[in-house]
Amino acid sequence: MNENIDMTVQLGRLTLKNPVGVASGTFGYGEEYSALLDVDALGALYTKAVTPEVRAGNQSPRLADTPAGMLNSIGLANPGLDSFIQHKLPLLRQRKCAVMVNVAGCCPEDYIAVIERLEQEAGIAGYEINISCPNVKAGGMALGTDPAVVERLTRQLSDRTTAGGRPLVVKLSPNVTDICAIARAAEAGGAAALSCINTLVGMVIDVKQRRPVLAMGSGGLSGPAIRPVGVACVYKVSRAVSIPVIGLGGITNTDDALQYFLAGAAAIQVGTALFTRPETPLEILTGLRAFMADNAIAKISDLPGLLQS
Amino acid sequence: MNENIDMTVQLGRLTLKNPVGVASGTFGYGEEYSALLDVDALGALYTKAVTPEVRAGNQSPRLADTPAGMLNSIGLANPGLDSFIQHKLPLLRQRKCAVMVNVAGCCPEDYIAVIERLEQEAGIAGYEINISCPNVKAGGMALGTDPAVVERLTRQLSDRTTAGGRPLVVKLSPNVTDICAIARAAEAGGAAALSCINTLVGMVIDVKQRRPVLAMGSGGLSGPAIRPVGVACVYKVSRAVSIPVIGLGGITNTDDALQYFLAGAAAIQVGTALFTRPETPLEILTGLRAFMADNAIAKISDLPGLLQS
Amino acid sequence: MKRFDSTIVSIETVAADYYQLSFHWDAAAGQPAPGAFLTLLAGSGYDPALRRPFAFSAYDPATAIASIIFQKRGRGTAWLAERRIGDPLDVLGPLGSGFTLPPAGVRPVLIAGGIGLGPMKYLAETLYAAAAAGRGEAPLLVLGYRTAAFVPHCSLPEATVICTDDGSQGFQGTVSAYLQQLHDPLPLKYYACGPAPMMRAIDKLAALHSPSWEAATEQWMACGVGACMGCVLPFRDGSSKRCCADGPVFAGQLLDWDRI
Amino acid sequence: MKRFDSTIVSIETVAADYYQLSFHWDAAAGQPAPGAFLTLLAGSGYDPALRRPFAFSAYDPATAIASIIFQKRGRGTAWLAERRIGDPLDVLGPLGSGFTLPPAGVRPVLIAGGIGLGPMKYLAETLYAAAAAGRGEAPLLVLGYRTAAFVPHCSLPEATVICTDDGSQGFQGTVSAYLQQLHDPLPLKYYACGPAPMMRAIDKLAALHSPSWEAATEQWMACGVGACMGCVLPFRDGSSKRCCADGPVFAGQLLDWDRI
Ligand SMILES: Cc1cc2nc3c(=O)[nH]c(=O)nc-3n(C[C@H](O)[C@H](O)[C@H](O)COP(=O)(O)OP(=O)(O)OC[C@H]3O[C@@H](n4cnc5c(N)ncnc54)[C@H](O)[C@@H]3O)c2cc1C
Ligand SMILES: Cc1cc2nc3c(=O)[nH]c(=O)nc-3n(C[C@H](O)[C@H](O)[C@H](O)COP(=O)(O)OP(=O)(O)OC[C@H]3O[C@@H](n4cnc5c(N)ncnc54)[C@H](O)[C@@H]3O)c2cc1C
Ligand SMILES: Cc1cc2nc3c(=O)[nH]c(=O)nc-3n(C[C@H](O)[C@H](O)[C@H](O)COP(=O)(O)O)c2cc1C
Ligand SMILES: Cc1cc2nc3c(=O)[nH]c(=O)nc-3n(C[C@H](O)[C@H](O)[C@H](O)COP(=O)(O)O)c2cc1C
Ligand code: FES
Ligand code: FES
Repeated sequence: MNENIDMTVQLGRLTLKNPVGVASGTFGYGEEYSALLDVDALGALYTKAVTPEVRAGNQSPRLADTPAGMLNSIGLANPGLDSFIQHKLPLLRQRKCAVMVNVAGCCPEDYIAVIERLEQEAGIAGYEINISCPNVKAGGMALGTDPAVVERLTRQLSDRTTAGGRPLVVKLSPNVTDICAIARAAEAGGAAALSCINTLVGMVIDVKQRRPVLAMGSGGLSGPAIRPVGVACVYKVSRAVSIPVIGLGGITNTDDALQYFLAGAAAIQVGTALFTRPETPLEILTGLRAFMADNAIAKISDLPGLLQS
Repeated sequence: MNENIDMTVQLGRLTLKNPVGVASGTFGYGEEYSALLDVDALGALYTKAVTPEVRAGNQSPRLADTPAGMLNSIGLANPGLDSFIQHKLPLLRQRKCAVMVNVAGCCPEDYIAVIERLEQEAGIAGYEINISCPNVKAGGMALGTDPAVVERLTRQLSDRTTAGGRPLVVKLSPNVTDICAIARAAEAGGAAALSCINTLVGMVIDVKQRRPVLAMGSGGLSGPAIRPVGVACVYKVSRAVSIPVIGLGGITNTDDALQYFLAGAAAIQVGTALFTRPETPLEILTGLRAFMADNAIAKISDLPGLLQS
Repeated sequence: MKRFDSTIVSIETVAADYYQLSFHWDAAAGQPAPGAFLTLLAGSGYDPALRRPFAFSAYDPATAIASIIFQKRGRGTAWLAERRIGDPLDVLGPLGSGFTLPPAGVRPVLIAGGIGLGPMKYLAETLYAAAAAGRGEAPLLVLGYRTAAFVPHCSLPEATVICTDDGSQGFQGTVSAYLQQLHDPLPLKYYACGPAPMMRAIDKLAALHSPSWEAATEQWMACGVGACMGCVLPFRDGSSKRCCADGPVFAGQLLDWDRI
Repeated sequence: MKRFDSTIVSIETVAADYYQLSFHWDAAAGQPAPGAFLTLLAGSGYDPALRRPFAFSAYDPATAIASIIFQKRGRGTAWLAERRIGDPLDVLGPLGSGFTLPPAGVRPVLIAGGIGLGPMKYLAETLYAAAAAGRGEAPLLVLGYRTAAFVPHCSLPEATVICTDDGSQGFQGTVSAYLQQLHDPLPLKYYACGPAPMMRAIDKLAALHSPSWEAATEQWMACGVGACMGCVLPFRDGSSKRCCADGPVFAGQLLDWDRI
């Protein structure tokens, strides 16, 4: 493998050692998958959402199978801020990959509470702000769809993180009329990067039982089915802002990842594909290196410039 | 087959003999598929879009394969209003299924021109207003995303169709923050029904050639991949309005169709699945009758009420 | 626990829509215990994207061949049912916790309905072997079916009781009816796996005959390893636990069967 | 034209990544002409959702067996390459217009590169049979490959010229180079099918040697029957036509090869 290939990614003041991360909600807090892949080899680990209070999440069933994808309505099931710090962070700190804490809540105060507290803890590389979770009525959806609200929230949070140097990554929802307006609002509010995309709203009905498969009714659609939507969003958003865009949605292999890089992504995340083949992120990392070596591409950050139009 | 089963659907003053239609853009003007299925047996045939002027559509390639779906960027390729009336309508008039003309344009005047002219022609059952085509920059997308614009356009058109009794069906795009707001606006403007959903915006990049597969860059995502999005939209929209909702998006078989009916649809359309198996709509019609007979359901309009929650 | 590419050794029909599938096990993955499960890719691409979970119905350490018994229900199991000997199989396991063996002097009563057969067959054979070696009591395996036509024709322990609703084979009535009239000099411990209505009935009976019992549960899964929080089950104390990583075997009396 | 469920009669490799696939044809669908095509479902569910188009490489009315020659390129053809004798095949066809036969006294020169082989082989065999029956001139089939290793080992007409870029078999050079030095007492009519660069070269040569020629074209397709307007090709007069229903065989000199 060519050692001169530069795989590093810059998110604000943070340097990721490589561009391949695992998506929030699909990798827990990094413990469960450690028997199946080398977590330390990842560029970044995005945790399951952390909220101020413990949350049980939604009723079961919380999962449904869909054509080339899945629905989830986990909700923001998580042990809460205190328990996260006490039980999850110690192990996360030992990881050699960047730990990005996904932060969620019902109102700006929730996000502020989590960030202010975590700013006092070592071992966190940055934050991913989930303003786009379609599952919690009071929270995510409403916050993430109005540019003014997004800009204000991002500013409130970036005011509290800039000094510490941890980048604030705002995660965008595709369930909006104009994703670029939200992207620009987050940039204006001081986001260091954007991640793009969260799940689409979807529903599956069990025809025999005559009711939605998910206890909640609807949930978030992810997996290969949504990849074209994610690539289109990254293409648009990366042209609307000048901060880095982290691409995700349906990435299953090196070619899928390359689609995102060519569309304009600076880094990527693998979510649902972990469920199908847990080794996917590291196979992609190897595949990207091979592609770059074969095509004499020196830096991963050169990829977006290679798209012909 | 139980002859007492009532398969009729009421759209304003129009009665469809059964609830299964073929989606606009996937069935041309009804000629091409006639060797492969009995067009007269369909409940409704939604034509390819008709615009005032002839349109060549976008550059090729206009199609791309995606996981459990496809992208198209046909654009509004059509022979134009005059040629439609001269060359397509005579054959359409002979069909024993309801002919719903899909109307598109760049501005309200385009829609008005098409409707005013077609109101003078016999053999048309109703209109489907494509305010949601994501492919033509100047037209569809902009018109279909603002409730006030949708209400005004719908009123302008319903003013011109109400006397004739042909229902105006407004076709909704899923690429909006709040599809229910658009649905209510169309209802307020006098729409007799809504169809739901048009395609999602998507992009596929050819990694070897380093450029989007579609010459246009992005296109509309359809097929099984988007079915959960369509079902969720129909569920929400049918609860937001009191006019009938026609469900579509990824329907491939009777169970898929039943998902839409249980979600709240009064009728359905089959699009992309025609490309995979042309006989799909009629297989669904047979399947629906069998399901209703087996479950002693007397009227197709009873189905939405059967959803447990 | 490991994901590996295996090869199918045998696949055969054991009853209408029921199949027994055997394949090479990768010893490096660790030995599967009765009650543990694995997940299989049930298609050739990413449709379906979600792996399908199945309980082990047998594992032979000598040959390193593992087996499952599965029912054809939807698209994933339909795909599996079409596999042939020599075909590749994408396997991830072993996953989840297994059953705990009963204390000495307690009779293990193993109850299975439908697809619950696999894990109970494996547990029964393990308990027989243990009893033969002087560790613990011989188990009693009680299987319930609607009618004789559905009774699987795979090898079953000798002391197996077949219950059929219509009496066309074995005991006439449900497994619960059989258990109600069962007399055993020893105290009993129930182990059960089957459809929710059966489990609810067992739970009621267990309150009388087996205050502590073990249930092999099911829930839709995505990761299968505890990471996604997708597969939680409700407990009587209001808490919830992950079927895949905290189970799939739980103390039956703790689960909130009315909400499952 | 019909969609029907067929069965595979044979499938064999004819060169690296090239396969010849034969299957039962439903006579009720009508007889396929050289240049016409069919579409196949290239997966077991709806992934891929789009059928894959292939030209007929042979059709035997006596046995009602049709054939295609295909190259493994992506996921659909990879799935096809794994089929075995006796497997089901979902077929839709025949679709599109075929070649028109040359007038008497004109030599048909059939030029193929890559996956263009199939339709040209079928056309060559048809023209040979016609010539043998006293209708028209015997064709000349010219095939281009990079090197001998890629030359397919399927039955080919006797008068076939193989061109290899490296001269490892037959004529050394491209098909265009061969055509440039070709001398024939008769006026020529080109028929060509192959990758875009080859077609552009043929178009230039045709202006000199075959003012009217026929091109079997390709374009991504959805419906294959002319309904979706997805497969249009650009023409020199600024118009566009559907590859599937107006073609796939067009008068080569009318197409705008610079935009294909
Ligand atoms: C821990 C565990 C062990 C299992 N052991 C076995 C076994 O030994 N033998 C066996 O035949 N089956 C077993 N199952 C159930 C098996 O996983 C499902 O039948 C299978 O996934 C269905 O896949 P499908 O694609 O054929 O069906 P789908 O089309 O996906 O669904 C068909 C039906 O199966 C139900 N279903 C699907 N997946 C699950 C699931 N994970 N849990 C519960 N219901 C489901 C759906 O609600 C639906 O009604 C087990 C499930 C779990 C969670
Ligand atoms: C009228 C017609 C006749 C054809 N005849 C033959 C034939 O006889 N033998 C043969 O091997 N192939 C033929 N093709 C091409 C064949 O359809 C494609 O190679 C096949 O669809 C690829 O499918 P896939 O899933 O393997 O590849 P994908 O993964 O879908 O794509 C792999 C590559 O193939 C290209 N491709 C895919 N579909 C088409 C298409 N419809 N037209 C052009 N390029 C495409 C894509 O751009 C991509 O680079 C024909 C195409 C047409 C339109
Ligand atoms: C089971 C599951 C749980 C998720 N939980 C979260 C979450 O807590 N926070 C968040 O920002 N995104 C969450 N997501 C969204 C993913 O991080 C990702 O944006 C989405 O799944 C698209 O990527 P994919 O197609 O690769 O999975 C979740 C997704 C899944 C499938
Ligand atoms: C090739 C193609 C062309 C289409 N053209 C139109 C159109 O002209 N007008 C319109 O309203 N919708 C058009 N659509 C959208 C479909 O009518 C339908 O809303 C969408 O494809 C979702 O349904 P499906 O998944 O069943 O295809 C087109 C779709 C396809 C695939
Ligand atoms: S399936 Fe993911 S936690 Fe159990
Ligand atoms: S593929 Fe639909 S018109 Fe040609």
